[in-house]
Amino acid sequence: MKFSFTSDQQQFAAGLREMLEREFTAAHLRHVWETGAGHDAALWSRLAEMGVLSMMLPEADGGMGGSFVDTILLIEELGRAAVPGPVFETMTVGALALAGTPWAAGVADGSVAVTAALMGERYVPHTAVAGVVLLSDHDSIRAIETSQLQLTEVEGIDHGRQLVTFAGTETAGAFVGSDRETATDAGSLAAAAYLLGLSSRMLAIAGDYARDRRQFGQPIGSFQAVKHLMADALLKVEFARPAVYRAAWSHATDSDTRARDVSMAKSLASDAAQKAARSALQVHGAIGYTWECDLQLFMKKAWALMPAWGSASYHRRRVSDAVLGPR
Amino acid sequence: MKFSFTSDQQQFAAGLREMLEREFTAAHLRHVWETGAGHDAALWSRLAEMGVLSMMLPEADGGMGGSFVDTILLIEELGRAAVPGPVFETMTVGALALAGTPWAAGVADGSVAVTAALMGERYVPHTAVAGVVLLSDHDSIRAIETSQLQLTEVEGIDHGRQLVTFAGTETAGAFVGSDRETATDAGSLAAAAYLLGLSSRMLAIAGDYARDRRQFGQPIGSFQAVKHLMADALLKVEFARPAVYRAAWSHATDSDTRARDVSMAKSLASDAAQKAARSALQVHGAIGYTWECDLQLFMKKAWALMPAWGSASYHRRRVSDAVLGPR
Amino acid sequence: MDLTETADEQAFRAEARAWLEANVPSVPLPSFDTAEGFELHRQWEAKLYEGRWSAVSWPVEYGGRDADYVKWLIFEEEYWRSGAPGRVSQNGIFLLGPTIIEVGTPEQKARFLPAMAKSDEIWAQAWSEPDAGSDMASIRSKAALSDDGSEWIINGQKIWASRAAWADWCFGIFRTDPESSRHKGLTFILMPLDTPGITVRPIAQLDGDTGFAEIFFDDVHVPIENTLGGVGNGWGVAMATAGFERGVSLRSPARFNVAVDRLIKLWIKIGDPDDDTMRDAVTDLWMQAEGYRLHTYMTVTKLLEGGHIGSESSLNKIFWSEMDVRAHELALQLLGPDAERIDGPHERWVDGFLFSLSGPLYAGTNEIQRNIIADRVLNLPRG
Amino acid sequence: MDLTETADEQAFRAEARAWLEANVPSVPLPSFDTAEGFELHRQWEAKLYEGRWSAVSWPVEYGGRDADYVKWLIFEEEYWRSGAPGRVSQNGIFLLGPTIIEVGTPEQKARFLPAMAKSDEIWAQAWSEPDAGSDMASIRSKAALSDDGSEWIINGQKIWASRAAWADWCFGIFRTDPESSRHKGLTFILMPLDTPGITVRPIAQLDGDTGFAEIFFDDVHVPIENTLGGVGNGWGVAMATAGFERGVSLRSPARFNVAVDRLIKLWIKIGDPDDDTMRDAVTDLWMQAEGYRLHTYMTVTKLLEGGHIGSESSLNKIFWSEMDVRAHELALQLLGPDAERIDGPHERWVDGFLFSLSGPLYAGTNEIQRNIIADRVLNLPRG
Repeated sequence: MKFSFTSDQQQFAAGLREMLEREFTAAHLRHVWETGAGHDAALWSRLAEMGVLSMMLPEADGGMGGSFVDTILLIEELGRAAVPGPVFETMTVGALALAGTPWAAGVADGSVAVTAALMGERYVPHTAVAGVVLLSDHDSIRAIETSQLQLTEVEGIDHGRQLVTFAGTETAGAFVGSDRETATDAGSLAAAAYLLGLSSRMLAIAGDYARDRRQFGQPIGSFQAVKHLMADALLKVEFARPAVYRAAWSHATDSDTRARDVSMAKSLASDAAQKAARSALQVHGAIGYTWECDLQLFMKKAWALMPAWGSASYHRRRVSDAVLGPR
Repeated sequence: MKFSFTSDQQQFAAGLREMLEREFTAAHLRHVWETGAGHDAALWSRLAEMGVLSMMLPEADGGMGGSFVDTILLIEELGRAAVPGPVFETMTVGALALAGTPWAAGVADGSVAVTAALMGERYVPHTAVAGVVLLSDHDSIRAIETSQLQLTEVEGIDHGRQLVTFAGTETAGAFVGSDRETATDAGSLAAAAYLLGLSSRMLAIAGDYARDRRQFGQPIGSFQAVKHLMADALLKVEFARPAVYRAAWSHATDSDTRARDVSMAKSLASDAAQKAARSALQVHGAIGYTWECDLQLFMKKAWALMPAWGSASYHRRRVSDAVLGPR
Repeated sequence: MDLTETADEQAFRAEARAWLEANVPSVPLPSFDTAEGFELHRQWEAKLYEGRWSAVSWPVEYGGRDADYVKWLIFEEEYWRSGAPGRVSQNGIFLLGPTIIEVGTPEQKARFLPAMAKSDEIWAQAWSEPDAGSDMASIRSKAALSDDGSEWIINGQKIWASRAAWADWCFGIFRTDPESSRHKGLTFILMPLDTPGITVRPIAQLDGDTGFAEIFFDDVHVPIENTLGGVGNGWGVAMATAGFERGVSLRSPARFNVAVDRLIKLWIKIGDPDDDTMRDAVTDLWMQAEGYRLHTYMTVTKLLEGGHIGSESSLNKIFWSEMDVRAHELALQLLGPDAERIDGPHERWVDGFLFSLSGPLYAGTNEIQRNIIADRVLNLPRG
Repeated sequence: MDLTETADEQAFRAEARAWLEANVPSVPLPSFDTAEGFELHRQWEAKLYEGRWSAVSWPVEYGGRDADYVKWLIFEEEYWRSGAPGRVSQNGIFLLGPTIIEVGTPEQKARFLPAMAKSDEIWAQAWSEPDAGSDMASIRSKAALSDDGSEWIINGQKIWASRAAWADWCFGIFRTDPESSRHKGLTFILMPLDTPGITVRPIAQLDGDTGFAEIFFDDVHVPIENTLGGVGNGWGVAMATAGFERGVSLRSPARFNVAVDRLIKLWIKIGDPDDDTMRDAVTDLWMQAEGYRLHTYMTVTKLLEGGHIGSESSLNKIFWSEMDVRAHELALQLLGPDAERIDGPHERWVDGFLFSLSGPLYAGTNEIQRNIIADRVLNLPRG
């Protein structure tokens, strides 16, 4: 029994974090929002180059052949930076579904980004940059080139996750590897890890503000109300963390408890993100309510990902079924 | 539209409060606990004398002929003092059910105390001092002399509300006035008003302690954490208050929304009492966890009355049925 | 206690309902925090004024109906139930207007109230400053008397001035005694936003609209007649306004009753009827909105009987703002992935969610309100 | 990462389970906070010691099994799952013992550890003082050196000393430098509770049992050899103990996993299976207990790999104490009016509820823990 990451795993994540802190600041994220680009192409290439995008892709496909345990900390770091575009989708669902297909090489070299709508969603995000859309067909998955679909843009709350409605899916595309449940579990877990990173970042932004901003002659972080608000949010985040890491193990080992563990992770991570967003906003006061404040970029991503890949209550029910028996 | 009490109603309540502050302190309450007396006989007579016990009893029965609106503030004051024994039961359910019966005169002069178990409870409280027990029989109520029942003492958490299990109810007693639903609504509402007073008292006790007790060189009430804990509890209490008063109006006028309004009152008052008890205890720290601290006398009464006469969730469901339609 | 309406109250309600049914626009107006929406809302306010419904609680002579608080609540119930537009005139009619009626000179009443009632002049508030957010007493914007004593010369900066992007006038408090600090030496001053030396910089809020602005004052000359409530009394005048804001007028209960009714309809339409968790949560919200309504009726009865609103008004502010966030969170939860879309059929819920988040932040953060409750209602020692 | 148990760990678990199945009393013992229950629990501890299960994480030479943290957690899981009695030896074996092993002299180890492992000597803790509740550094009880330097002479008062009503020894920190203040000049001292000059006044807690006591010291002579960790180092020694208390040993996850399993059984037995609100609430509790278990395994892995527990341990303290209250509140909610009875078939839930309420209060109130998290984990400025 050993519940920790290897030093290789930790160092890779630390390296990614340093790179993102240097090369993908909130200003870069805001630029993606303002240009409507959907993602940052240079960053995408950099992530491909580092092997981040292909971490879970088999070596035979030009990937790194890593497990979900090798990948989970990387997704968390991508969430901390709120990297836009279908990044965790490509890394997890994309790698699982497209392994062994002609698209796999593109995932490895960064030329194919992958998005998905596997849970009956009316919208699919990221089609502006993703070349392949994964859709469910009963218990299987079909991969469809984005260009084959009729897409209609709609406006989403997170400009790093542009939405479209879609049509023309009836027969297009090819059946690919991975079953629907394994893939949705992968996507849900990846979203949970991303939310974890996002939550930490929101608390870090709030912490910086609380140290800096003065009211009544003191930094506001010295007030107990602010301290306790942030401590309670941290509590939620830090107790979601082991659940997310354990679910990575369960997914990697195809454990009997995979469904339960993934759902526990997504449920706790969504709730933690909600709490972190509310608390960070409250610490900021009116400034946090403005378009100019960077906090909004992270909050909106959190609000988009909380319901995506199954809401906290959807996943809690799935845990219920496993723990208490079906309703 | 006028949502206030008359000056007569307010003055009667204020007079009762003054009397209780003078003549029924926490030390008196502790004495009732320690002697196992179940109530304070002298106080009971005093309440009868003042017309408190017979406020809702018709004048023809020697009562004051008041309405539930005339009575609600009095029950709140009795709760503030945590007066032991079947006081609100006698005043409301007792007066409604026994009006016009031979027992009515006893209610008016204080010689008959009344207790009840109308909701299928396994236990009935207060039989040590109540001469009459009201039990439900389908939609009706039967009044049984306590001496006719076989009672077995069990230990309850509140020594001001001693419990027994009972048997021998099959045929005993006489059918009396008031239907079961009117009577349970009366009991539920009275419990809500009593809990409201109890909650205010717990916050007052916590406030006194917070002004007095010093830690880190300051009174603990000057810490934001303590301030906000108590402010949040007060919020719950103050927003339960109008619901309780409105339900008194609905009961007094036999309004179509009586069931909904009474249930809203009991649900909010139970939740407020739970919050007030938790907050008051937390403000006290370890001292609040002792038998010697008076706070426990009030907390335990609150914990006993929260589930009594229908829990917060029972009553919330009843509100649901009225507002959203039956499940 | 009498919780039934008098014949007079019933008649008032019926009259309001009939007028609103006949006049409320059938299509929702665009947000008044956009240029186009602002002017459309101004036109709606003019129509309200025509029907003498723009300021029902004001005296008849200024365009009101002398409605007492109960009637005001009845009007608000009918207004929000009818689906009528938001009130772009809020700052003027509900905050500044009552203050002018109470402390204004006869000239000020004649000059400002009718134009305000008609929305010929729409008002922005200018309370906060960049370094005085929740700490409103630490105001630094200065107003100095001109040499001949006829004008204030104002310098400084305000922020979070709601409606300032398109409003005509603004009101705020300024430090008129440079030697003073905190609550002393402040004066309440009114001025047109097109006065030379004023620059308005709109601030985009979470949803991208510009509901508030920064206002920069650079040697702005304002006639001394525009002083409200006397030189040096600014704090007291502002507090009277803010107390009323928190206590009653800022969020009349009807808005929440209507929002919760919409939530119930949404739940009936798309919710799982067997899901008790959501059913219980919706019921809780109904009880909160109903509790807030009852609480408000208790408060206004107290006022009508000669009582005062004290610091208890801070309880209201916390209550409605948390309830509003919760109601919108629940709606988004019901909507699931559809909640991510901001331009679709459920736009109003997503917009409403973003707007609800401002509630716990503005008009004094809820943290400040909890301090006020602890200090002044619970009498705990100051920190 | 490897979340499966090694063969060695599995064998250890099997051995513990077999022993416990054979030895755990079939009838629950009375509370160890009663005179009778205390002695019965002491006998149970002696039996545990016979099986070498009383202090599994201690070195073999002192009666332990040198179990690492993972094995300790495994033992705790088996222990609580078996329905075995609460640990009256908690203060000694889990708090003081590890501290003596770390900083004690060879003589102290030989003198105290074996008797502690056997529960021949049961320990009370004596941290708090009447005027130093959550503010532990403001300790005023004094220990002065005798003229010949061979003894401490102790005067003062301690409070909330758990187990003190019937324990044999106590440990605590005392001010040995009268000129010092706050964290300096304190010394950690051990002494028998029957030393002349010591008076123990038991304090009845919420349920009427006497789980803690006041201890009065009136010229109490204690040999200088009973100093633990050096004169003047009391704060550091106490903090090491308290950090371990909050971080790991005070509430091992297994207790909560077992409590939640009982809650689930109760729900299955008397709950409404169609009531999603209760179903969701029970599921939340299950996730909390499971999350706490996982968090603890992460923490102990970190310790095994040479890491340290820092102020993050305050997160644990808040988490388990709030979870414990919530679990019992839910159980009482399920029980309805039956929850009012304290002597019936559900006695354990009502008792457990009262006990759970002490969690957020003791070992540093949760308010203090939140301050610690904010200051030391989130690096917010000190207040």
